[in-house]
Amino acid sequence: MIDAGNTAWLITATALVLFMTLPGLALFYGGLVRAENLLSVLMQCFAIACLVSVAWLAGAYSLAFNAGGPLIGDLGKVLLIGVPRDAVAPGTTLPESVFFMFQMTFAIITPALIVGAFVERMRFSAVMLFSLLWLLLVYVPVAHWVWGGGWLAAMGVRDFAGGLVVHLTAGVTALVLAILLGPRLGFPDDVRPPHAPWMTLAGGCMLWVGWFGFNAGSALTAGADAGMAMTVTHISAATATLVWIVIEWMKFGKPSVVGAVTGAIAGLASITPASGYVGPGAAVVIGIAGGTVCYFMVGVIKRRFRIDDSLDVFAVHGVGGATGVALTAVFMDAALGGVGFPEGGSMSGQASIQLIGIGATLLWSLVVSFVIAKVVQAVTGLRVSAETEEQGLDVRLHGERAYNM
Amino acid sequence: MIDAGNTAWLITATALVLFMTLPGLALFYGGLVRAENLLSVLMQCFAIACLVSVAWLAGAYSLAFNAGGPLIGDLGKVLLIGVPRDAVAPGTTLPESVFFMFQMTFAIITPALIVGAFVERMRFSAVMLFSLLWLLLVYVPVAHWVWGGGWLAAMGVRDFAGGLVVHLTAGVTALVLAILLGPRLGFPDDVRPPHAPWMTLAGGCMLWVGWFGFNAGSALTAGADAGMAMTVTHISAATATLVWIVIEWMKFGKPSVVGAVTGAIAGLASITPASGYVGPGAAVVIGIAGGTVCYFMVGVIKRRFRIDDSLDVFAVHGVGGATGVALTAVFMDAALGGVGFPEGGSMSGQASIQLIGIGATLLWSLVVSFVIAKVVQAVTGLRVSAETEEQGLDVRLHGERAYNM
Amino acid sequence: MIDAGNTAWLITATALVLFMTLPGLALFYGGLVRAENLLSVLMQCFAIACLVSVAWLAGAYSLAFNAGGPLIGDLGKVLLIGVPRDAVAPGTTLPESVFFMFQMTFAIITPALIVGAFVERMRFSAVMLFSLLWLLLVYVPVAHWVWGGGWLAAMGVRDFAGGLVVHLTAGVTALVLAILLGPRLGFPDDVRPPHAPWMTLAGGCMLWVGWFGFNAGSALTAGADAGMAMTVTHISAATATLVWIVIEWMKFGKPSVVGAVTGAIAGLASITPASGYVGPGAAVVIGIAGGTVCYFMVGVIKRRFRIDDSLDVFAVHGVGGATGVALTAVFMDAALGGVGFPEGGSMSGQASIQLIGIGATLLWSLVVSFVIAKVVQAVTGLRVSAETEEQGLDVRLHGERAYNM
Amino acid sequence: MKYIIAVIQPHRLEAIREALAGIGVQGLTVSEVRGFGRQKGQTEIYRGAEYVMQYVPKVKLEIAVDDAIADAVVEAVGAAARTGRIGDGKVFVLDLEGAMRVRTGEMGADAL
Amino acid sequence: MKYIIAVIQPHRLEAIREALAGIGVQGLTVSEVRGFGRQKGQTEIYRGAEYVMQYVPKVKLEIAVDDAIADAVVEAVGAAARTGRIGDGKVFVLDLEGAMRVRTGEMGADAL
Amino acid sequence: MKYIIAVIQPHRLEAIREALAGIGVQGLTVSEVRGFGRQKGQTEIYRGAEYVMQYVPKVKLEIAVDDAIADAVVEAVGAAARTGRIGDGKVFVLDLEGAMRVRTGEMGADAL
Ligand SMILES: Nc1ncnc2c1ncn2[C@@H]1O[C@H](COP(=O)(O)OP(=O)(O)O)[C@@H](O)[C@H]1O
Ligand SMILES: Nc1ncnc2c1ncn2[C@@H]1O[C@H](COP(=O)(O)OP(=O)(O)O)[C@@H](O)[C@H]1O
Ligand SMILES: Nc1ncnc2c1ncn2[C@@H]1O[C@H](COP(=O)(O)OP(=O)(O)O)[C@@H](O)[C@H]1O
Repeated sequence: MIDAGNTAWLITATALVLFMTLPGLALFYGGLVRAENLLSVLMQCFAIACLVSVAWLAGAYSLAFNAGGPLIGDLGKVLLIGVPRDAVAPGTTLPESVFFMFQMTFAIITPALIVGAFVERMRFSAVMLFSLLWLLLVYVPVAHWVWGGGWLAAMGVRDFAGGLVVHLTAGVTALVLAILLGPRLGFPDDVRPPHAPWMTLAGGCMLWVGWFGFNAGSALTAGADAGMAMTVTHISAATATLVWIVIEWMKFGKPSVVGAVTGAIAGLASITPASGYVGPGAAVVIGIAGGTVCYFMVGVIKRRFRIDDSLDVFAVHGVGGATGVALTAVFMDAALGGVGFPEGGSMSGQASIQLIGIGATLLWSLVVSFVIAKVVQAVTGLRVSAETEEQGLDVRLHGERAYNM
Repeated sequence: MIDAGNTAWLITATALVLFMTLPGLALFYGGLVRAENLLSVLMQCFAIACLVSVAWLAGAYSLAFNAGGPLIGDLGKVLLIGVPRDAVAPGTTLPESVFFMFQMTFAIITPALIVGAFVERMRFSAVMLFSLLWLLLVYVPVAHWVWGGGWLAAMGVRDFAGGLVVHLTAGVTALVLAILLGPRLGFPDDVRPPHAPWMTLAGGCMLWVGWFGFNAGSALTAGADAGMAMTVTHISAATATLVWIVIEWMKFGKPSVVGAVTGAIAGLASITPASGYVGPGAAVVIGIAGGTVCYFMVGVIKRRFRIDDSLDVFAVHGVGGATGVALTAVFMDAALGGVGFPEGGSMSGQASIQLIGIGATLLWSLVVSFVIAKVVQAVTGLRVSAETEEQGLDVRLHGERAYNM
Repeated sequence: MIDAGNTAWLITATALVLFMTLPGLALFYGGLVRAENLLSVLMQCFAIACLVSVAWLAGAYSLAFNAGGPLIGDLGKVLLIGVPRDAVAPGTTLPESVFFMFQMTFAIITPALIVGAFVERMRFSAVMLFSLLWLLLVYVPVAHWVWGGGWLAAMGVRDFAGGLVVHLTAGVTALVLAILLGPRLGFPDDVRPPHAPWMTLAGGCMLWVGWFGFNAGSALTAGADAGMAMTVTHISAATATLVWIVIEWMKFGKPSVVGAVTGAIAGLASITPASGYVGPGAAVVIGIAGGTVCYFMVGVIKRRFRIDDSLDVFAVHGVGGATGVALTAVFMDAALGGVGFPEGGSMSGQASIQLIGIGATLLWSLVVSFVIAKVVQAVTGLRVSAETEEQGLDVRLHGERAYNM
Repeated sequence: MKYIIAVIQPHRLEAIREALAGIGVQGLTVSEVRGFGRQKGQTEIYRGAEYVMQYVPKVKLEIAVDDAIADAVVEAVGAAARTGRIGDGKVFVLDLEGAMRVRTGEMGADAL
Repeated sequence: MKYIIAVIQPHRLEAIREALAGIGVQGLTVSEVRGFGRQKGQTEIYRGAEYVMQYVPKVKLEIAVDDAIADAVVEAVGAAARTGRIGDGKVFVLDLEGAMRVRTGEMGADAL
Repeated sequence: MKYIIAVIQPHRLEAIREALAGIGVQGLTVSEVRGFGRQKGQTEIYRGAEYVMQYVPKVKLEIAVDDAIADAVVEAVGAAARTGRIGDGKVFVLDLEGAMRVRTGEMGADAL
């Protein structure tokens, strides 16, 4: 039976998660690139959102969430045909149309997150083709494993709002693409600084607010679970931000806006998988852990390994998400203010399940996104010409300039 | 009896629809004009919102929605006097204050949409006077006809969220004003390109997200109808965006941000009247139809007829809205996944009703807005001096500059 | 017992109020400063939000809202320890986690409002330290007095959403800091105009929309009270905006965007304390009163007394909030469309209670924030070097520039 | 050769460029500048405080030309830039000793 | 006549303009430039990566003056621009062969 | 002394600066300009309407140098700026009568 209160919250949560991508993530990323590439980033996020939406209706939703086996769902709900207008989503008090849309917004933001790895140099056609294949071959299966009744779910893995499904898949793929594409011209010494940190902060704030829909919405009800998910989400973000500020203050004497907002995102990504299972105290610890680990991983990837994962998708989302998935096994312990382990479960037992989840997701994302990238390379080519890269993608690929003053 | 769930959703929907205008539409339009006119556009949207709000309380709401005859309501609820705090809106489970506010946000955005026709050259006093008269003489009557129990409602016209009341009235009026005002200096060859496409995209995203409140809110409940309305709204927007991208890619080899977001708005306007009556498959078709027709109408108005409807209000909203109203007669057919025709109704029957609705709204908007424009011209004059137009309205009319770097 | 509808609305309201600060207020303030100080303002708002959030969990919430005496609460809910996941907030139908978060967003925006007083010249370390002490020593006690069952509540003071707790405390403190810090270099004749009025409008719109969560959320239910609170909030904002536009039009012949949006904020601050107790007619009067009084107070403080309360926090929030608190005693009268006075109450009686509330809040904020400022001055120093002030805080304190074109 | 610098009203730019094309000027360089002179700037008012803009937005043209057409260029710019209002701007003529076209290395008048 | 070009610290602009007004300079043209020289730019740090800004924001003044006051102008600019810190800037003097006031067509010194 | 003005392709700036450092140029001043010449600007298309950008973004360098190295500087700039494509830009040489370092008041070549 449909509950109006829960439905009211989930419709709102859906709007909030869409808002995370459009315009939240688009502006967050857009502020970090050169002014000559701003529109290309916005365009990638916007077009990916549209492409995924249509694909979601055309079958992706059905493959991820409709019955099927341990590995993949079936095609029973292609185009939502056969789903009556007032159908109730199985196991919820929501109209299926709302559940369909809520899940769609997750499927939209995940490939959009990957944009951060290849900004300023990837062909638009390649972005479109890659994102579509990636949705079907990486996102959909992993979503089915974890949330669609697949093998990881059966095993009891805990990923409340997408540490595995969203952040780890995106993060790993980002690393693969960054390596295959190669660095931007001039990387690492001669790349231009973020052209509009103010825009990055504005987008980051929208991500934060929208994240309430992401995590608290994942409760699928408007009650205590949603309330606590919102609470731990916010606390983790705030804590990780302070961590990042403190580190920069100590290291450089100058805490930065870009750093602070990056810390917030790290804290949000880290708490995401845990947000339905842990308490406020744990949120502080997870925020500290996520903030610290992500901070140092940025340096490791960019400066130690010299991989131009341009906007640090792996270091922030991949690492943060995995950290959260692992720590969930610890802090879901009732003794630590969590919801407690399932009947007969234990911390060590849950920990190994969580690690299997991380390993499987990591491996699958790595291999499949590598293969997809190679295919796309063969079909459209991955990278724009050096001249286009110099002049900027906006004018060359989209015939526009972001600023015509 | 008031239902908390439905009320929760409608309060949220009201906030979302207000967000569409402030700042969504303001930024969407603002990015498309010269930097020297940005503030004038923001000011017009902002001031119109305030003026309409007060007028709505002062009597417009009552005239549109309180009893009365087939043509217009009465003055029984002027200033909401006599409406107790806890009054329930007739035929709903909502407090009347919420219904009053939700409808107000529609009355705000409609005249604000018209701004796109006269940017960069209309006097601020004329904008204010025109908008007020237009609200009372065009919006209020049409709203009463369609939603307030007027003659079109009695006839059985279907306009779920405002294809007639919002988009067609605004679109037709835009055309009238564009013709009476005349084109901007230098139109068509020497007008300046959009000064901030990034801002247009940001505003467009806010419009999209807010549109969930617009269409799904129009269900007035938080249930399956709202859920499906949200779904078809999103699908139509995504489809129309892809259509626009594909057309530009084929024609120019360069899909643009401004094009993509314009496509989204076209898809949203087109699905608006149908959003409560059709299914997801229909949304794809409506998105394709709306996207394509609007794309070509922009060229017809601007380049064929050389009418400077500067931001394409008629081509996108007028044409899109009318297209959706017409297609509603087709896709509400239960056989096509719609809600089905009323007792004894048929597609042809519904089609003629819908066409009468389009004809009546078009004619009324055309004639009355022409008369209002003439009156305003006599009272305040319509257009700024050439010198003001050259220097930009911001400094000359508002004593400010949008960018003081 | 938890009600899903009310919870759905309050979770949404929490997101809306957070959105007011991040990014609403940050952008509203950011647009008013020099381009070289934009990031410092965003950083102050963002970092304050994080610091307050952690402090709120660490004890501030408990001290403000948990039992205790007439002056201050107790420490029973430090870290929310001992609060079960599904605890219901006393006297509500909401999960305590939601009430905790909703109140947190108020505690976040209040010190963030004060930022407007010291922009472009205060040390970041001083901002952090001051905000933390101020939260604990000013905000928490006053919140307890008025909303936490303290002595003002016992006395029957009416402050629905924070005329005293939020706007008056912030406004008075702003004045104290502005005086102690001294004016910006070049004030009043040589300060630079707002660098991005468009950004101020965008942020102001977000504040307006978010304010629905602020005032209508304070009903703690999704019903007629929330609906009417939303209505009067919107009407007051719209009216005050028109007042400001008319005054500027008459005085300068040029109504400005910055003026219009400032008027809106004045109207919103003024209606805040009254929003749960008055009707729409009263909202018009309060909007006119708030708009007019605040307009002239800006001149009095800045030009008559030459106090550089840079972004007019006292004139707009302090004065507006106090005006609203006072007028509440008038317009809560049932005869004037209000909820009526409590058993045995009267307008004069309520008026004196309201005035005591204003006096006590004003005095406490004044004295305590003066002391805190002196302490902070001793510990970190308040003001940056003249050279830093000339070059701008962004590069010198945060190692960034807002615009790298 | 001469190096001609003109400071003009922004909205006259196109007219001037066309006039110059008319007399065979192939290229020029444009930049945004702020001018201070007899013409006073607009007043901006924010929250009741007046800000008199000391500077007026202008456009600066730099045109390297052969001596032969120098006077004609000054004439043409003047004519096309003139509106008769205060603030129409100035034209300055400097001596140009050398010029090179980067692409080809051509020197002197051929480089223009 | 002389064409004087000065590259200065942005925050000295007003002081210089007043100084020039003092000695009868009626107009000048200002533009934003980036300077490279002994003074090094600020370092910006984004996500741990350092960006040394090679260039320092400067303001460029262009002042056409009559020979009679040329030296006085150079003096005045120097005095008003000087803070003693590296990066104070330069003043350059070029010969100015001709000048025209667009509005009136006046030529030579009268045009200034 | 000479006052050398170069209009170049923006992305060549760093290469040129390094080349100049190589031959002992200590400082220069950079500004963003728009160029008009043989090279045509990009076309932008908004909602089906084409906007041909008449102007191409360029960077302008101003370099005051001692006579001794003037030719070398012109050479160096030319070499470093050259890509062989239309739009590579120009180098102009003007005579520089005087120079002053604001900080020290030094005059002439010492000021550079
Ligand atoms: N002596 C000067 N040197 C350089 N530029 C000048 C000089 N005098 C005026 N200008 C430029 O010419 C512009 C127009 O001059 P102004 O005195 O305002 O009007 P007009 O030239 O019509 O008398 C000024 O804004 C300034 O940019
Ligand atoms: N040879 C030069 N030609 C043109 N401009 C120069 C030259 N040398 C310096 N400048 C300008 O003067 C500014 C100040 O020079 P700099 O060497 O940094 O300090 P200082 O003049 O105090 O020694 C530089 O930023 C640059 O804009
Ligand atoms: N006569 C001129 N005076 C000043 N600047 C010029 C002149 N001719 C060209 N330029 C500048 O040089 C740039 C390159 O010139 P252009 O004719 O496009 O290519 P090329 O120099 O390779 O022939 C132009 O964009 C313009 O900025």
